[in-house]
Amino acid sequence: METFLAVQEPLAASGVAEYGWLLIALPLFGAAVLLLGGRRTNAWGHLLGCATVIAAFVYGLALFLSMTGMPADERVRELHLFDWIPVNALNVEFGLRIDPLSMVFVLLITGVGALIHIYSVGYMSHDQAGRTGADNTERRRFFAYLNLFVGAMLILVLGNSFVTLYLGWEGVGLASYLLIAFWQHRPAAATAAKKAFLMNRVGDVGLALAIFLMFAELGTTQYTEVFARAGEMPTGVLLAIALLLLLGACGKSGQFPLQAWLPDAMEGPTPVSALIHAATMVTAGVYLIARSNPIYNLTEDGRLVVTIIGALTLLIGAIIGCAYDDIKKVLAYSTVSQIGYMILAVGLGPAGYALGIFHLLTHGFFKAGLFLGAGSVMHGMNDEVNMRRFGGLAKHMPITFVTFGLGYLALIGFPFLSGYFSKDEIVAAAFAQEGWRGWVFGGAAALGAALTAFYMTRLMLMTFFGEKRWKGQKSADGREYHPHESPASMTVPMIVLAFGSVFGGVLLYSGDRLLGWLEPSLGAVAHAEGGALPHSVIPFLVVGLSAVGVLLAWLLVGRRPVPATAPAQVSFPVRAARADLYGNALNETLFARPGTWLTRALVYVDNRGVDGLVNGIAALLGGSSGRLRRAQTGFVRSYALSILGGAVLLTAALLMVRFT
Amino acid sequence: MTPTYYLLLSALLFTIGAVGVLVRRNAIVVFMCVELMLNAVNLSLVTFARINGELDGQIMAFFVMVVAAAEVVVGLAIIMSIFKTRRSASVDDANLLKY
Amino acid sequence: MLESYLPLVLLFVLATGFAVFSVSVAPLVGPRRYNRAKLDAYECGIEPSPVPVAGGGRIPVKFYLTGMLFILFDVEVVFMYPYAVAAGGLGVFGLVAVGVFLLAVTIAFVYEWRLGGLDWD
Amino acid sequence: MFQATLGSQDVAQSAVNIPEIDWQAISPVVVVFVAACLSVLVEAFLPRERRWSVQVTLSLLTVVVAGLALGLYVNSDAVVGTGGITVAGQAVPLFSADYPALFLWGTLLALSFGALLLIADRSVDGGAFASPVPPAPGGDPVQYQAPGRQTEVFPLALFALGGMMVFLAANDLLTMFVALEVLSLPLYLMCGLARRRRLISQESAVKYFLLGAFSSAFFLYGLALLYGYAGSVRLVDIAAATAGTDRPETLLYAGFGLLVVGLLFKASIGPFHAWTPDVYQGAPTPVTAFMAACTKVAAFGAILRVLTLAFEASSWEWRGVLWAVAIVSMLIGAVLGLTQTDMKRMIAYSSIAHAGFLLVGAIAMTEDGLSGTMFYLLAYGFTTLAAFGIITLVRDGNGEATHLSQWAGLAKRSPLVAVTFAFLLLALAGIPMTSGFMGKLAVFSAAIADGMAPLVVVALLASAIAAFFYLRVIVLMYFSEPAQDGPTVSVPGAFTTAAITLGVVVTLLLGVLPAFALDWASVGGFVS
Repeated sequence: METFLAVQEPLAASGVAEYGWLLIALPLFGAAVLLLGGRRTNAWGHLLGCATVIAAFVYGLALFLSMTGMPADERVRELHLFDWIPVNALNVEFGLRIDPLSMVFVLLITGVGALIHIYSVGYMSHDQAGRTGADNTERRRFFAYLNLFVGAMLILVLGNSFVTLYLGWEGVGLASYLLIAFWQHRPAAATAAKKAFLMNRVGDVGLALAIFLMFAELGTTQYTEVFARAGEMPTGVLLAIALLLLLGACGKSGQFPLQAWLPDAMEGPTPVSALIHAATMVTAGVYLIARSNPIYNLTEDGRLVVTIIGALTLLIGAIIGCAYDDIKKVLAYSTVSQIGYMILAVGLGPAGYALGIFHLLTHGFFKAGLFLGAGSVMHGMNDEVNMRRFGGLAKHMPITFVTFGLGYLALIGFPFLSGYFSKDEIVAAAFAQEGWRGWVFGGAAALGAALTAFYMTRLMLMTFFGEKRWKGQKSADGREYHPHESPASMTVPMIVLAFGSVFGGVLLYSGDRLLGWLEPSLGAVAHAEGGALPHSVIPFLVVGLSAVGVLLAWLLVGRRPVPATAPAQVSFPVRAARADLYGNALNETLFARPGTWLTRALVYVDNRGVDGLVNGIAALLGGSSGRLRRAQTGFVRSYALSILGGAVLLTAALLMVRFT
Repeated sequence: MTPTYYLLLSALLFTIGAVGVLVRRNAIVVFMCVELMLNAVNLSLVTFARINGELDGQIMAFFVMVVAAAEVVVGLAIIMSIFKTRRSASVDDANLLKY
Repeated sequence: MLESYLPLVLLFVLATGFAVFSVSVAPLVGPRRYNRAKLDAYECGIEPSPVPVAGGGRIPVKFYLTGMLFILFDVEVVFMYPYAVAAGGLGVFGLVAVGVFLLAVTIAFVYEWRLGGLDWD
Repeated sequence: MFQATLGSQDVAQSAVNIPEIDWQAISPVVVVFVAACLSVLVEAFLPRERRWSVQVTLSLLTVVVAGLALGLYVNSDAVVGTGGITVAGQAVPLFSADYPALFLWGTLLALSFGALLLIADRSVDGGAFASPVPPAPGGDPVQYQAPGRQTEVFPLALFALGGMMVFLAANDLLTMFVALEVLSLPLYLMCGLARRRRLISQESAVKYFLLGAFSSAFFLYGLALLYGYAGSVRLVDIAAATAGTDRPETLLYAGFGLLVVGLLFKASIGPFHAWTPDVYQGAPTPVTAFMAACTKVAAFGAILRVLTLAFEASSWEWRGVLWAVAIVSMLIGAVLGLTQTDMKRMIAYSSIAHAGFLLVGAIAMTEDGLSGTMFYLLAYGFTTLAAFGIITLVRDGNGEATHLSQWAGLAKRSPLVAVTFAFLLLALAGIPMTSGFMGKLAVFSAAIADGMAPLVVVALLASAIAAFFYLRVIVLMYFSEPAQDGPTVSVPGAFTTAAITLGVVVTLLLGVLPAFALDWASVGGFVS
């Protein structure tokens, strides 16, 4: 086994950190005011929504700065708030764990969250969610849900026990459900929300079971105690917990085989896609695994499964991303694929936890930027999402083009932009694995880089270059397209995020800033030497493969005119990719259809046997209830008889117990 | 003379009272049977006080009497009010609430 | 001496059993042939009369109400007797306690008087 | 006939133990009783038209002041938890303000505040109470509606409240008996005060009274037998006597059995539950709320005290029997609730089932069992209070529409009332995030820790059955078409709104943040 830095004992929070609860309280307060305040808050609700998140960000920044001033071994703090559920053996206290890992997330959530709140002021300004009337009720509701999400997400990352994490986990699930279904009048949105909800439940069951197992084995769910005593658990249980946590992570982060909900979730408003389904919530799975690193450190088999899932997902996401024409779906599958990278990274163990978080951060910047860019394009194009109707938009929306382009370059790993550093490190760490693993995982990661370059270049080409295919066309609601640049409240966040995409990587990477910062939470990064390929070759390999991808995309898409409707006659791989690599079919074959058969078989058995039993019980209960009711005759004397009879029986029983 | 006989008598009176509650129809009589039960208890209390050689039981009997008197007043008031509306003091007629 | 209580309990059980038995069996097996005489109240063989007292008519309800009051206030004296016996030993504490008790009784009395419970008409 | 062992002279001369009274400790009770007497005088001297406002102010103020007195005492410098009325030379007070008593006093005061708000509300249909004037002959007596308005309910409620507070704090059986009557007699009368449907209201009063008197006779006989057994009715003396072996145990067990019957009756535990559905249905709904919430607290307070202080040593013998009682109660409540068609009756059966769950915690005889049961009482009281508050709102031309069919499709007419009621029903069913879940969790885990797993299994089964009839109401409200001439939902007055809000907020609060109440409930045990 690798040696790793022992997880540090937390100190009690002091100074600025004592007010850590503000982080959670502020957005939740905003949500409560907006939800309970009703129409009275319509006029200024969005401003309050932004203010609470910005305030939380400012506080988070202050907290972060105060923490940088401390020595590394004092950076892990716990803030005890109150005993939450003190029932006998189960004693859950509600406390916050303020350490480098959670601080990174706090800054990401509140920072990106604040930008996206500001962006939404413009984006949602005319939204009526399909209703008539000219008030701002829908926008207020939207901001309330967003605030709720931010609060829940902060509970998730700040909690100091698995139960608190679960609370936040369900909270973000709820917020995500509400926001996907925000445009309830669209059947697709309602269906997508339901799908997200159900698939998340599958994952949540895994997480809940993992927590139960922990409690049954150790009698506690606090991080400190669980991690300190993780070694006491038998390996089998440890593996089970690791796999169940992974199941939870797969559900929330859209990993194989539960990835299908995430692209559908793009039915929600674009800011939601950017914040929840790209930058923050979907990365909760990565957080969960990174946070549980002392558990994963102890089970190599568990880590191996995590790595396999990550590698599989990153390829699946990238391949499907190549085939879609819907700009948001492409970005969604790109997200699936990038989170695959992160999961792959955290599955590598001490060598990769911090790298996963690193990629998560840079991805948070550029993917949020890309989504906001996509939203800006849609804003200017009558909410069109089909890329075959775009083309040549670079001139019409220059700011969007530049910021989107920078995000694109960062994503495909253009040298010295943020994606270059984080992705290369993951690929390198994957290659550094021993034996076949190095080749397989490294190869998958490298191949994924090439595919990423291909589908993103395709997206860029179809959207911003080439013919103006929208000319003379009309959108679904019968309007002509008049592409235009978006207002400042939308472009400014995009510009800020573009800066992050460009400089984020180098800022965090140089001098091991981020990796060193995360050491108290995740242990030191073990730079494994050797492995399948020498470390120095990796950047060239990745950049080279990406260049090949770009070139291919240009050859296949950029040089030829793009048909305005998708060609029906396509080769098998394209068909497969268009069908989500049969992900839904797979789910259906693997789960739904056996489920149906099982249900049918069960129904058969049910009708014959169980139903008889259940109906029998129901009839027995109902019948006995009906008959026993008759005993309630309404006559005082019969009641008195029941009391007397009861008294005689009770006394007789007591005496019998005593004297026999 | 053993005090046990008094206890026996008390138990008998109590049982008669309890049975009376079950078999009589007139609310007033039912209530009188309850009073009989209370007074049977009084007899027990006094007897036990005698057996234990102290006065506590007798004082308790006083308390029981007072409480019983209060109960009588409240009970008769209720029975009378229902008699006024129904023109019947039979407990079996009070049978709207059932099942 | 008191160990011989089991028979008492048995008796209790027996009596209850008898009551339960007779209540439950009587309506099942007994014939229901009512006649006037059976339904009449039993008054020691005398023909029952709807006019029980001289002067005509039933006893007024008021009579019972006053009777109830009488019981109530009468029984309170039960506490005065023991107190009178032990007044010396109880001292000031006892005096105050009995005073409070009487005050409570007086409040009830005042209520009765104000609401006209003492008016005959 | 009896030759008194002590002559009257001896009594007079022997030093009588003057009890020490810790006035601060018992101040909440004193406040309530003094206010009750004042309330009687108000009734006697104030002109009819001014009585209502004065009585409402007085009674609500009383509860608040008593609550303040309680708070002051708990936060004072005095040694909290040992005060009361103590006889010199005896370790345990006659009447003890120990921690469980203080917690339950607080619970009682809070619950009765809510119940008094419901009683005081007369914005809906002019209030629920009437003076007991007989109907004019010829009218439909079932639906008869009396004129006028009654304020006597307030002093009655205050006396009942005072009786309950004494009942659960009494450390000797005689005090307990007197308190039992002090709390019961006003309740009997309050049941008969309904302004509408006088006939069933009076019927419920008669039934409650006759059966209540019957059961208190059992309590009393149990008291007498225990007196014969232990030579004293003080709980600690009985406990000391059970520790010895030289006494006739027949007396002990017969006495215990009869005593417990009286207590179980008050707590409406099956098979001594028969009065509950009839009385809950017939009594005016605010009074039902008061009974369901407060009487249960008082009765279980007394059960916990008696079992813990007097009979812990003999628990091995009686525990099995009370197991059976708990099972019977849970099953009767759950199974019979299934086929009820009247809302108030259904909640009554639910209360019987809940009484069974509470008994599970009460016979655990551990600190966790005690605190869990007390927490459950607090949680259940507020939920059921708010539920009855809602029932007062749904009305048709003949008053409250309590038949289940009348509630069909309620969600379409008044979504707020429907969602509130659905929430309360879920709390009664014990769904997570409600106080009902936390209460069950606390009680059942204490029972398991004390080795009563089979009982808990039955309890879970019963809660599953019971959940069905709660859900049935929710389904009815949300998925049925409203009836043509269905009831209307009255706009609640400020008092009813306040009471329902109080109940709902506490139900939610205890479900989400149970810690503070659980902490209070487990500060300390009975003093013995």
